[in-house]
Amino acid sequence: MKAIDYYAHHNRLADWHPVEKAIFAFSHLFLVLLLKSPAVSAFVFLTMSLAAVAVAGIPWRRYLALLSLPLVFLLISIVPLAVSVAPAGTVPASLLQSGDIFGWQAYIAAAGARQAFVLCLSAYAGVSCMYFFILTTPFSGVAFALRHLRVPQVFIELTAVTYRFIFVLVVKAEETYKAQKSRAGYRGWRSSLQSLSSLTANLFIQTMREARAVQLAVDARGGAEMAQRTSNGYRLRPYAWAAAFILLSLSFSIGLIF
Amino acid sequence: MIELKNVSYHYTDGTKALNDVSLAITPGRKIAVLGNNGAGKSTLFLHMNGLLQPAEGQLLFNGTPVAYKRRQLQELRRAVGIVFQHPDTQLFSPTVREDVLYGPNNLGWSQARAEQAALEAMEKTGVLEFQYKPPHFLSLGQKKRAAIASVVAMQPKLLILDEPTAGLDPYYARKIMQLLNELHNEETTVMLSTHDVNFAYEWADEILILQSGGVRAFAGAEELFHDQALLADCHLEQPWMMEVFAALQAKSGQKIKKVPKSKQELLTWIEEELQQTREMVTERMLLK
Amino acid sequence: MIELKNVSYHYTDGTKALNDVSLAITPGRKIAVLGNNGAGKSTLFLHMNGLLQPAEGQLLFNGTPVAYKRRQLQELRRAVGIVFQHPDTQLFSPTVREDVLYGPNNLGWSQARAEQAALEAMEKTGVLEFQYKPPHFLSLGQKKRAAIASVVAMQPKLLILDEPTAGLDPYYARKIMQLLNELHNEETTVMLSTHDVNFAYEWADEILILQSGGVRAFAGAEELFHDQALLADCHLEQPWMMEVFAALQAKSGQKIKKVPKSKQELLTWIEEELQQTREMVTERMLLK
Amino acid sequence: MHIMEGFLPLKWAIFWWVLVLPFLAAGLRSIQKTIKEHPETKMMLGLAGAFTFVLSALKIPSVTGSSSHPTGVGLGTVLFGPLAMTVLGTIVLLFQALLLAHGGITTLGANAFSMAVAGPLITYAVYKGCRKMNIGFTAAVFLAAFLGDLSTYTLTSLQLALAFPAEIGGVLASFMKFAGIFSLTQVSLALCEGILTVIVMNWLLKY
Repeated sequence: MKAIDYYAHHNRLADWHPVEKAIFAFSHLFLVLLLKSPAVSAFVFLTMSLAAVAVAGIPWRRYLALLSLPLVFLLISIVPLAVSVAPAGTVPASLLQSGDIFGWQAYIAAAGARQAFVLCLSAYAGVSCMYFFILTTPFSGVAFALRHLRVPQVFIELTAVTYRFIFVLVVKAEETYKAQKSRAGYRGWRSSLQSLSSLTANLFIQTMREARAVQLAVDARGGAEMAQRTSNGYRLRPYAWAAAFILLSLSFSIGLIF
Repeated sequence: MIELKNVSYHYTDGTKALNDVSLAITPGRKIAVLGNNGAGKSTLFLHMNGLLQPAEGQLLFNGTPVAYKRRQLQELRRAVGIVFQHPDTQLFSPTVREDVLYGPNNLGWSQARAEQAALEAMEKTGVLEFQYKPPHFLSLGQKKRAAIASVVAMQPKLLILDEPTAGLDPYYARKIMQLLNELHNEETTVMLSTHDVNFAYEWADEILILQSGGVRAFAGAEELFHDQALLADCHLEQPWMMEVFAALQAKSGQKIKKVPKSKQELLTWIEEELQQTREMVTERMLLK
Repeated sequence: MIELKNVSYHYTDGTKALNDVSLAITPGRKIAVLGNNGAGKSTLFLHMNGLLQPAEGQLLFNGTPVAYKRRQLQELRRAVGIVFQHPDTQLFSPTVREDVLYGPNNLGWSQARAEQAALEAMEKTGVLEFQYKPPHFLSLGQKKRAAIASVVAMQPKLLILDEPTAGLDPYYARKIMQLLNELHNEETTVMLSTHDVNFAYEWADEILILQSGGVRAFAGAEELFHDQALLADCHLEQPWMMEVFAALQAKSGQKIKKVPKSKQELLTWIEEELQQTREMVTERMLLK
Repeated sequence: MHIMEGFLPLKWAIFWWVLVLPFLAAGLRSIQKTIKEHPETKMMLGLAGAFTFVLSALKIPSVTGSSSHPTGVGLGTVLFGPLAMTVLGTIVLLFQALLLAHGGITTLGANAFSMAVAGPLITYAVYKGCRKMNIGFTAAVFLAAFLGDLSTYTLTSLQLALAFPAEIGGVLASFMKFAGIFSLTQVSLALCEGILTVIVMNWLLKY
């Protein structure tokens, strides 16, 4: 969590216009979902990964480690897609692999395998688009983009407060965890569940106190709307738009050719 | 500027947090508030800009009693700024800059004026370089300065700080000290709470001692710290400088000069004395 | 008892939090750890009971290298107790009593033994009277003592405290001091971090100075605080007692006696000197 | 377990977004009303969102030995109410995508529907129902958290099955496959989350 937030603030594109980055990333994402072409997916995946690693300067080891995060989800969701189950005898002919269990047949059909393959590619292409955006855009940029999308003010304000205090509360949770660990906690299932419950309950109580203290600080400074009239110093870059457009057209043409 | 008249305040459980406090704060002063944990310092501060409303007594702002109406409170809160002890609760925006802008924006100033005030506050406190960062990337010392900036941006006439140097290492504590000296001027009163009598003695012109919710003493620093009985009663120590100086004076047998205000002054005084004694010793030898 | 050999540790972003630290802690000592915020004090402490595992180098516990296996860690954490700085995150049970029992229960002691250990710890630290209260209702001074109790209940041989007096008024700070002196004995080493050089000088036998993740100095308090170059380099001040004493000694021209360890000792010394000077003055007058 | 970015076909991603928006709007409206009357609830809710996020980022020890993340939906609903949880849950999902790369942006609609809309509503309904039937507090909290958690994953399976029906047997067969595989890990996790929620609530009641 801290890693992604850290890179979002410390990369070469951090102070670029967030709407530019959003349009670049999400136009490609929509294209991938729309075309479902393996060639486009592969191209977009490479484009986005290069943009994140080579252009924004995210260390490639980190980037690879992040790519492994959705792997568990992908594996357990791909298996049911690739593997079909049917009563023996009703199975179509184009099998890659099959086995019998109690008169039922589990098999990998060519169609299923292909669907799984296409899905894996497009999912990772989608992930790379999202990664480019979250790794290059700090939260204040995300809030800026949300404001452009006309998302209700309350929602953005709540999001801002949530963002700020995630990091305050995480520190508190970590401190409690360390204190418990150093008093020989978390040794076995029961003790772990007990310790974790204490941590959660204590964190909740601290959250409520914190909320009261923050409210005082807000009121002390005139406490009204968190009116956002601040100019963030973002500027648009025509050449960035041009590059984004060219890449998108390239992806689209690849989709037309293959 | 701000005056409390016979103010009392009770917590919901009935304990008295403030007990018949009367107090007047005028511009241009440096006041240190001393008192044990639970003596009522924070409760007093929260009364000063109308965050708490007294159960009995009243608060006067520029001579008029505060009626706790929206408009008047707005003005009061602009004039009296509070920097809370924990910067994490004080900084509630995603970036330092947004936090510093929060106060000025609430005052209904024009965009340009608000930005100008924020810029000045960030310059004074030296937080400009990390203005676009979220508070969780800052060190404690930086957070404290950012918290001060976000209050200073409202250009208060009375700046209240709750233990501004707590938890800081001596290097950063000294930096905060310098900053407070810069923020203090003829129009602005700086008031802070601390547990460090030595620091209070060195920095403040006046000392306010609270004890069990009441004002125990409010006087010039030197006068107050000479009152041994008072200090003992409040579980406070005399600043070591005064104690050592008193012992030395008794030794040298001279009349009371100005008591030194800082370690440097004391050491210089010793140096001068040294000169005298050396001369005395030489004289004695010659006489022998 | 505990030994670190060339221990280094990096944060995930690559900055070195500890840099080639070697250190041996034997029983029965009083060690104060000094160093600016971010010098690596907390990281060092977390290595001492195996909460963090060194990236390079190793930790020895009673002479054997720690392999970070369950059983050994259990023993290590029993022997090395850490009292963290913020009691609010450290006290996580509904009542003080349950919190003090948490450690002993985790050690797999019998119910009777755990209760006995908790009782002793609560007696020593003076938290018995509010043992059935939820920690959140206590004053800061009480919370700090409860936090110490919950670690002392595990009867550690090395008791580590992260800024035990931070935020406390002088009265409570003195109480914690007394408590630490009681907890220290021939078998138990007490080690604490602080920003207060005067307190470190008065309380500790040995001083460990950390700077940018490395051990800058580890020596007897007096010796170390005489090293002006070292102190300046670490942004530390000399304890005022030593400074004043040095100035006075230069003045009296006498040979170095034992440097006073407390304000009381210094004042007594001045008193004695005073006697001598008076005699000198009288002598001079007589000679005249 | 959230559906990852890029996994849902475009039409289904849009479908769930459209379905979730009215609930989100209703939640926001109720929050806005509360804030108008009690301005101090804004900070409270923001911190509640942060709390729920941190809760969902903790690893809970599972009976099977592996550890996984709780949804935090059960506890959040009991503490803050189902309508507020719709908004808070969506914010939490947004940050899980932004800060943990968990879930996604186009799939946020689908994930929000299962975790921030259905989960809290079922939790709330189970809890109220249990209390009406005079079932004890502990049992009611456990059932509410357990079933709320389970329903979230059941719904996720359904969402995947709808998007990817099996060649033979269609949506139903596909649903059985997804639910079957997910249940391997999720049933024990839901049990643990139920127990956790009970202990936390009892802790808080003591306090």
